[in-house]
Amino acid sequence: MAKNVTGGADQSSINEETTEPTFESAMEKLESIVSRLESGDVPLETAIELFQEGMSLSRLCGQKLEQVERRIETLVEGEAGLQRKPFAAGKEEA
Amino acid sequence: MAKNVTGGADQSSINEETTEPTFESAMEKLESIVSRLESGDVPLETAIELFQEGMSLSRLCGQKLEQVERRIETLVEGEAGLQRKPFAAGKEEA
Amino acid sequence: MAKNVTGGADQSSINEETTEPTFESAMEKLESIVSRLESGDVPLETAIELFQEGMSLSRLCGQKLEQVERRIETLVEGEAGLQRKPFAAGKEEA
Amino acid sequence: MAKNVTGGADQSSINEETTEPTFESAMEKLESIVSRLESGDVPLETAIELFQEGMSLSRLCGQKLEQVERRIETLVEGEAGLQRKPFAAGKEEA
Amino acid sequence: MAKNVTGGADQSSINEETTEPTFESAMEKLESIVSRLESGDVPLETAIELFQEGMSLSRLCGQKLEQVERRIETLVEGEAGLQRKPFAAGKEEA
Amino acid sequence: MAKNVTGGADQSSINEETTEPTFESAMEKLESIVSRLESGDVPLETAIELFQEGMSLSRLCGQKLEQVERRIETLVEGEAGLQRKPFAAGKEEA
Amino acid sequence: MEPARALSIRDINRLIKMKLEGDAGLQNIWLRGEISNFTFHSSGHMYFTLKDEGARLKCIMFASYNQRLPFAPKDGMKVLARGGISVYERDGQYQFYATAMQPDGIGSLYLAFEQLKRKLEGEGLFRAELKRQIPLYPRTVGVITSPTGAAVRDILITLERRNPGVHVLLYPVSVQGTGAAPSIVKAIQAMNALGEADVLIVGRGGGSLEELWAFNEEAVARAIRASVIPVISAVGHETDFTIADFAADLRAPTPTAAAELAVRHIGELKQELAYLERKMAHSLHALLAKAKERWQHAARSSYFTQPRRSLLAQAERLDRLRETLQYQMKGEQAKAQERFSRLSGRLQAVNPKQQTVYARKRMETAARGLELAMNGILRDSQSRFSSLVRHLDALSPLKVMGRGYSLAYDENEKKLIRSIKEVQPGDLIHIRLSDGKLDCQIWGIQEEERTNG
Repeated sequence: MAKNVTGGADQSSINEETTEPTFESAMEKLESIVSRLESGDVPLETAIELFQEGMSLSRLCGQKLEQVERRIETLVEGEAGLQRKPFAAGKEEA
Repeated sequence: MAKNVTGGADQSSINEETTEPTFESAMEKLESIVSRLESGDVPLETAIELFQEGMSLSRLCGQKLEQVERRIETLVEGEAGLQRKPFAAGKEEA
Repeated sequence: MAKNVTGGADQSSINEETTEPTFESAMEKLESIVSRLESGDVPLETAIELFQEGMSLSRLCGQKLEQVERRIETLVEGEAGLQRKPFAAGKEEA
Repeated sequence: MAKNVTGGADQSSINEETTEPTFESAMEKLESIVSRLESGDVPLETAIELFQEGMSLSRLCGQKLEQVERRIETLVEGEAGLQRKPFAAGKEEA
Repeated sequence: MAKNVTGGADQSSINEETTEPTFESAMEKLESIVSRLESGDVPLETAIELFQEGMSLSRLCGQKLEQVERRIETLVEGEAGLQRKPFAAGKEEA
Repeated sequence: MAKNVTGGADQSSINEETTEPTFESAMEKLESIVSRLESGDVPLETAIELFQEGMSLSRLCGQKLEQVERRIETLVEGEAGLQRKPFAAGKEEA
Repeated sequence: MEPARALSIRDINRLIKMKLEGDAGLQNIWLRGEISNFTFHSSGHMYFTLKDEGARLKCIMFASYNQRLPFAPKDGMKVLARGGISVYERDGQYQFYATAMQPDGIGSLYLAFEQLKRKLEGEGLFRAELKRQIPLYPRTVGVITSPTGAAVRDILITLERRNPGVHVLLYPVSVQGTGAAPSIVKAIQAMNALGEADVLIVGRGGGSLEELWAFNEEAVARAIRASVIPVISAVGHETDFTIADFAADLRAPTPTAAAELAVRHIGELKQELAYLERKMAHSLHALLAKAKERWQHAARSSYFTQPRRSLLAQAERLDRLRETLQYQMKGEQAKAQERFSRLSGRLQAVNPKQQTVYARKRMETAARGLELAMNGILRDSQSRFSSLVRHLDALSPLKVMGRGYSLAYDENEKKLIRSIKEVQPGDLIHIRLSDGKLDCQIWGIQEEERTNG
């Protein structure tokens, strides 16, 4: 993907340099790209690059949203520390 | 193309010296040529040089615009198609 | 042709001393000749010399104008040829 | 062509002392002769000498005028011939 | 042609003292003789001498006049002849 | 021709003392004789002498007059003759 | 004691009032007692008596204070009242002026709550800038609550509804009773140690103040604040605030609301993405259109569309110059021609021929004068001469003697003898005749009578 076109959000810089950005930072980048594009102050070539990057980011976010893999676990304090158990829904008492 | 008739836009000086100018710097040159021509203070010989350079810049800008237009089309269309697929297409053009 | 009839326009002095004067400096010379003749203080023999030089400058300027015109034609035709191929739309609108 | 035509009034004095007088100086001489003759104070022999010189000056001036006229004609006609050929096309369109 | 015809009135005095008197001075002498004779105070012998001188002056003046007249005729006729021809002739004489 | 004819009245005195008296002085003498004779105071004898002298003076004067007359005629006729002839003849006499 | 120094009742009552109000021990105090004789006057003020075993005190709570009471006082109710002692001057009766009141029993909890809240607030634990950002899209939500309550169910259902892809880590805790607070603290710490959850929901369903009490414990508040993972508190119902609510990064009024706040609806996110994409495409097209327009504007410049037009001005300028040049030259020439014509006319006018005519006349006049004068002189001389000759002739003495006259001179021939008296007889005389002379001597003298003169 592009280098650092947005120049913007500093907080996501760590994620960016490693592997995949989080949904969070991708959204931030995407939003900053959108506002740069909306400002109208972008040279045409840069704009197309931004657009391309923005689309990639949007796609990435979309993919993240699509990853449906629901898990509900209960943490139980045992002797060996914290343990996970699947949530037993049946216990509804209260 | 001509040397540096316009004398104008400094910011595009780096692009100018290497290969092809960006749409932005080409447009700036073109615009500065137009305003010089319109000022009316240009000697005939210089005017024809400016005219020639202007024509060629105008052609260049037109081509660039078209390229960009096609690329946008490709991107937007591709995006529509790609929405379903994982994202790899962006890499090819960038 | 004559060396320095007008004695006038300093700005064109460099061109003047080398080979052929520019259209501008030739026109300026011509103008200064015309104004000398208009002043009415010129002896007949001087007047006819001035006239001869003026006519010769006038011819030179005419030729230069024509050269420029031909060059423009060539450029425009060349441009028109180029326009048809890749990016015809832009020109028609402009 | 002429050396320094613009030198103006000073130059006629040089010609006068050498070969043929200029139209201007010939006219001046002629005028002074005519005025002397018109004053009526001139003895007969002087008058006839003055008259003879006047006639000869008058002839000289007439010739010079005719030369000038022909030169103007030649130059103007030459110019007119040149005008028609090359630059006519441009005019029609412009 | 004459040397310095315009020199004017002074020149006749020089002629007088050398060879032949001018028409003017001859006429003046003649007229003074006539007035002396008319005054009546002149002795006969003196009168006849004056008369003889007067006759001789009269002849001289007559001759001079005739010369002048013929010269004028020649000049005017020559001029008239020249006027008719194209002015190429002028070159030959000048 | 005459030396200094205009010198006038003074010259007759010189002639008188030398050879022949002038017409004038002869006439004066004659007049004084007549006056003396008229006065009547002259003895006859003197009168006779005076008369005789008068006669002789009278003869002299008559001759002089005749001479003058002839000279005038000659001069006038000569002039008239010259008038008719072309003026080359004038040169011979002068 | 002088009666003049006696105080009026009013004065003494006022004095007592001032004394009582000036005593700090009687002001801003809490009293505990049971309400009796409660009257809610139409003016809004409350009048009642507080009593305990063996003592009672008249109380009044003005409308301005009782409006914010969280409960409705009634006879027999045990309350904690706050206020100060003062005097009702007219009756000379002291009474308690209540400014705040709460039911006794839980009343002490209120006090503790207030005190803790003030303390933690003073420490800055609730400051806005300490609040952590709730992640926009948490992958895992940690839930700390009772595993059996309605709260956990509400949370799970809501999370599933909004985003089925979200993981839930449930840390079951007891939410009321003495062990509740430590268990909650432990759960928060465990969640942080595990580091899986992106956000924590800590809470329980609504209940009484006592039931909610664990969430007002200082330890819980501090644990919430110390958590690295952002915490959403979800305790009780809308109106109940706990210390945990103040300490949490976000307060939800109910567990359901907490789940909604923790996880944005997936559809909404998708919509937003689509919206951003549309915006991008729109902006890009706008930029392209702008660039195109800019290009067309430049390309449409008359210098490119009609390049020859720019030459026209120069060509015109040249034509004008050329015309002026020729016009001026012809003008110069015409001027010279005219000047020359005038001058040569003047020259012809002063042709000396005329002068010769005058000269000839003058000469002829002089010649004529010469001849006339000479002839005149000649004629004058002739006439003078002939006149003289005539005179001379007339006076000729020879004519007289020719008629026979003679002249007698004296002896010396010097003197003419005119009278007889001039001579003597004997004298010698000379006689002159017309043709010679005679020498004679006088012989006699005879005098004669004169007849005529």
